[in-house]
Amino acid sequence: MIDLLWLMVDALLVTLLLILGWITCASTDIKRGITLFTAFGLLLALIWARLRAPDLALAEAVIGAGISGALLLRAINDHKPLGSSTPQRSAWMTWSINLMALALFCVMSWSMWLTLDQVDSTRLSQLVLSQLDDSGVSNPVTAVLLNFRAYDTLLELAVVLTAVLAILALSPMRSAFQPAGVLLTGMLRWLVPVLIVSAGYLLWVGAHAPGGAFQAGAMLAAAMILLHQGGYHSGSGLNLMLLRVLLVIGIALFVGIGLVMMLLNQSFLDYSPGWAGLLILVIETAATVSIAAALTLAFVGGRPDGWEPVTDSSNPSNSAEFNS
Amino acid sequence: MISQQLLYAIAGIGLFTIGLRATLLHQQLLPRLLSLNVCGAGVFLTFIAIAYQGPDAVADPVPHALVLTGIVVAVSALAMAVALGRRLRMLDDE
Amino acid sequence: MIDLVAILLIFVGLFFFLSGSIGLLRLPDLFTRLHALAKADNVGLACVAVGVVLLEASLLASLKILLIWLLIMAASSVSSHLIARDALRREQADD
Amino acid sequence: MNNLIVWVIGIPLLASLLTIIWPRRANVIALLTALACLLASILLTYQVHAGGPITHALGGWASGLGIALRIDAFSALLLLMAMLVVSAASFYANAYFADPLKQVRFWPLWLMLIVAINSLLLSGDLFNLYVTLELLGLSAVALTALSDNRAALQAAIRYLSIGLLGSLVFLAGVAFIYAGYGTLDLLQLAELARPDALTLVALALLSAGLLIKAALFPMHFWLPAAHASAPAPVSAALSALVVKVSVYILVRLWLDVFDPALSPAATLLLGILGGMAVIWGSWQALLAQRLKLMAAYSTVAQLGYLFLFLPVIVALPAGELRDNAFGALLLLALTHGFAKSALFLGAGVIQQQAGHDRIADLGGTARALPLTTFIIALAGIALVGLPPSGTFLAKWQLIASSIHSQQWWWIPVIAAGTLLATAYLFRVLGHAFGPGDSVGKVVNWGREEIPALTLALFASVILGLGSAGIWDLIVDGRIY
Repeated sequence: MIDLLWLMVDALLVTLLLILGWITCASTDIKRGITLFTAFGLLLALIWARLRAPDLALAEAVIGAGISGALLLRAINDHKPLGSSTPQRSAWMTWSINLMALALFCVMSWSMWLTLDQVDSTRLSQLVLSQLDDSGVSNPVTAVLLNFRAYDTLLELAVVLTAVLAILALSPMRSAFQPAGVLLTGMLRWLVPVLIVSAGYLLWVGAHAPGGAFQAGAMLAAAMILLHQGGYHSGSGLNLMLLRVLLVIGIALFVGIGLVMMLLNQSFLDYSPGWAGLLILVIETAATVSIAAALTLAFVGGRPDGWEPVTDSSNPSNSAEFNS
Repeated sequence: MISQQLLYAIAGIGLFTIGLRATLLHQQLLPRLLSLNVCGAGVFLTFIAIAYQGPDAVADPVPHALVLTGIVVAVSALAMAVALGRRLRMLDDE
Repeated sequence: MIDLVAILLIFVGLFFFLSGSIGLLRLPDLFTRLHALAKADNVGLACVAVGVVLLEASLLASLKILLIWLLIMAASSVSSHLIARDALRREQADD
Repeated sequence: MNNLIVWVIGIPLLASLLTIIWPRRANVIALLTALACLLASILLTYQVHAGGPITHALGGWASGLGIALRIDAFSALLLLMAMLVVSAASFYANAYFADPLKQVRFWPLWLMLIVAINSLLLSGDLFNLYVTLELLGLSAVALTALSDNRAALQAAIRYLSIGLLGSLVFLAGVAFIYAGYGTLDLLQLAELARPDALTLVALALLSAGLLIKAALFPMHFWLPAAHASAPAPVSAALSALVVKVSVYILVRLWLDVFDPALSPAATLLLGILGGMAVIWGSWQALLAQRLKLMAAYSTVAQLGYLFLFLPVIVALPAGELRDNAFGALLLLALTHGFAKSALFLGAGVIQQQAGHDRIADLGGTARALPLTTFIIALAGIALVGLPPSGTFLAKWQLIASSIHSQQWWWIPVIAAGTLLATAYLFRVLGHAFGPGDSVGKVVNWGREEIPALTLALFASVILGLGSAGIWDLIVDGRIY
């Protein structure tokens, strides 16, 4: 009875998700599309929670729905004139794409259906849980992210940094918003500290419960983005050298500790069991800071004034770029 | 448990193909980005459905970690795409 | 007995959410829609939160739920305010 | 030092961070890094030659739970080629970007590209390959956008969205593999691989994602614009390395990992697409009005040759015949890497000196830029496949292998592609040696030409003469 009830709930969630996904993709009005996309992200977070993936639910709510939505909303104005003038695909093309998608869906679903009940469904989880004691943390997802598959996470931080380097290279930052009304600034005055404390909590608790560097970093970035939205100008007073250090410290400590461990223990990123917990916390803290800096810069959309070293005035076209 | 796994896995495949189709159909940047993200969400859902071990068992943490990596990679790519679009618009305005 | 009350409260909360959603879809203009949404958010969420607190014995968890309720109240009231102010400005600009 | 395999990834990553902190000295840091990576890759190739494939279990965890870095002859030689190209292109770039702001933007991203290429070639884990593909894609797109004009940005946006789509399709394949096998380690998968429906679907998804990134006909449409509009050193790396490492993963998956699950019909399909790429790409190169666009279309054609090898290799019995064909595939990939990067670097010099790269207006180039013209001619020799070059040997071996595997129908494709390549090469040289004064400068022996010349010599002479060493290495330690 209870099983059947849950199955109905699952069916409802899945149907909603597919409908939302479809109309998000199909919406011609981009504002509507972005709003629907945010709702889609929140529904997805609910489904992650339902599928016993609370770490993902947190990440999806903050990153998938929150930061992505903010990034896209901020981008609407950049793309306004690209409106409805671009040509649509020909009818023949549309139909062949539809047909291909349908065929792909059928083949993929069929092979998944054939497989799921034939394969040992525990896969790697037994191995992870049996080695969990040596990983230094008790949250298995954090153990995989920061110890067993730490190398993936290192390269992932490099991906984030690469995206930010591209954003910094492309254009100067957006001008900040006008100072907002009393109500918003008043709320920010106490909401931002709460967000920072929550980020610290998420970081700390990640060792044994859902949470971790990515969720915490994204929440910290959300606090910074809110400040930016509220009209707090941070561009001028910012120490750029500090910003550079914040941006790279996550990877620097990660690689640095990994290399030291390699010289001590023979293999890269090999933490001795006694030290693993502490080292993971240090790396995660640095990563949180770097992720927050990166996501904030991504939202601000470009380099702050004076980011690139000012050279002699031999090239007026580029120095003019700073001011435009 | 298998039925739930299968339901969500097939929903993931469905989202993947919905997003794939829309990505190929859209010609403009922002709708294409939305579709790509829906497409990615489909892949992530497939991963997490595979990891699900029933209401009382601990789910397989490896796909969870992989998807977390995927989410962060996706938001980085999104931010970069938005910045490219902004720069193109700036050059158009000049 | 307490469980029964809790479940009842959660269903009452859900009813408010449902009516708020219907209002969002059916009401004629932005301000009435905001009104419907605010009612659903505040009362509906309060009922669900109290229901969940009754089900969940732990004090720490109850405090966290209280904090979530406060945060959502603040966020929803401020964002409703901002949306309404923006809409008013636009109307004045149109005149 | 058995940790070299980590250092070739760690050094450029740390150097990239250093260039962010200390942008004023970025070029010195980057040049030293490129040389260090080159040295490390030479040592690694030597180690593989002496002791066979090397595995490094990251974090000390058993593979399956953790991620392993692996290197064998196949990846070692590609790594060595990549680091030679990257070093030459770095020295070239140091002279190419006159504007210091451009340099500040270029170096950290360039070093990230090196990290991506190296980590991809050394990765032994399917999901890790996805992450490295994303790192590669994002850094390549960012470097393309550095040209900062409309054409480059439009190309970069298209490149990014196509690349993301490719990665997502690849990732869907990874999900299916994990569902069926419960592991992501390539070596374990090679032992477990079985020809069932799930494996075929997963392999199709993985391959489709990689084919988009490798720009195999008809998924090549994004490539010419991106490769032609990027700054010259970036174009060189894109054409010589970035598309090729996707082919590397594909070959690795098809020939090493999922060989038992594979049907010959699928490889035949890839071969047919490769043949069409050879003809179509060469034809478009012949029609191209600009030198860099011609080079980009030539890449589409040359990648096609690599796919011609797949049906041939699969049809051959394991042993000497197969090893020979595989060596030829590798030789062709290496030669094309050197030749195409030299061609792009040469085209970059012409573009800077003449202010354009329109083929019809190249008259007088041979007189004003003799060395550059020589470089382009040398690179062209390697692209066409004239005798001392590696391409000549590789094509010869491909024809011999096609006859051995009774797939004679590839021979006319190879002949037609070679003829077309000769035609587009001589079209350029004809204009360059013709009369005119499009390049007004005097004879130029710049810092930019020496790196390009080195690459061109590798392509046209050194690889061809030293190719016996490649076969030695392959017999010693191809499969890890």
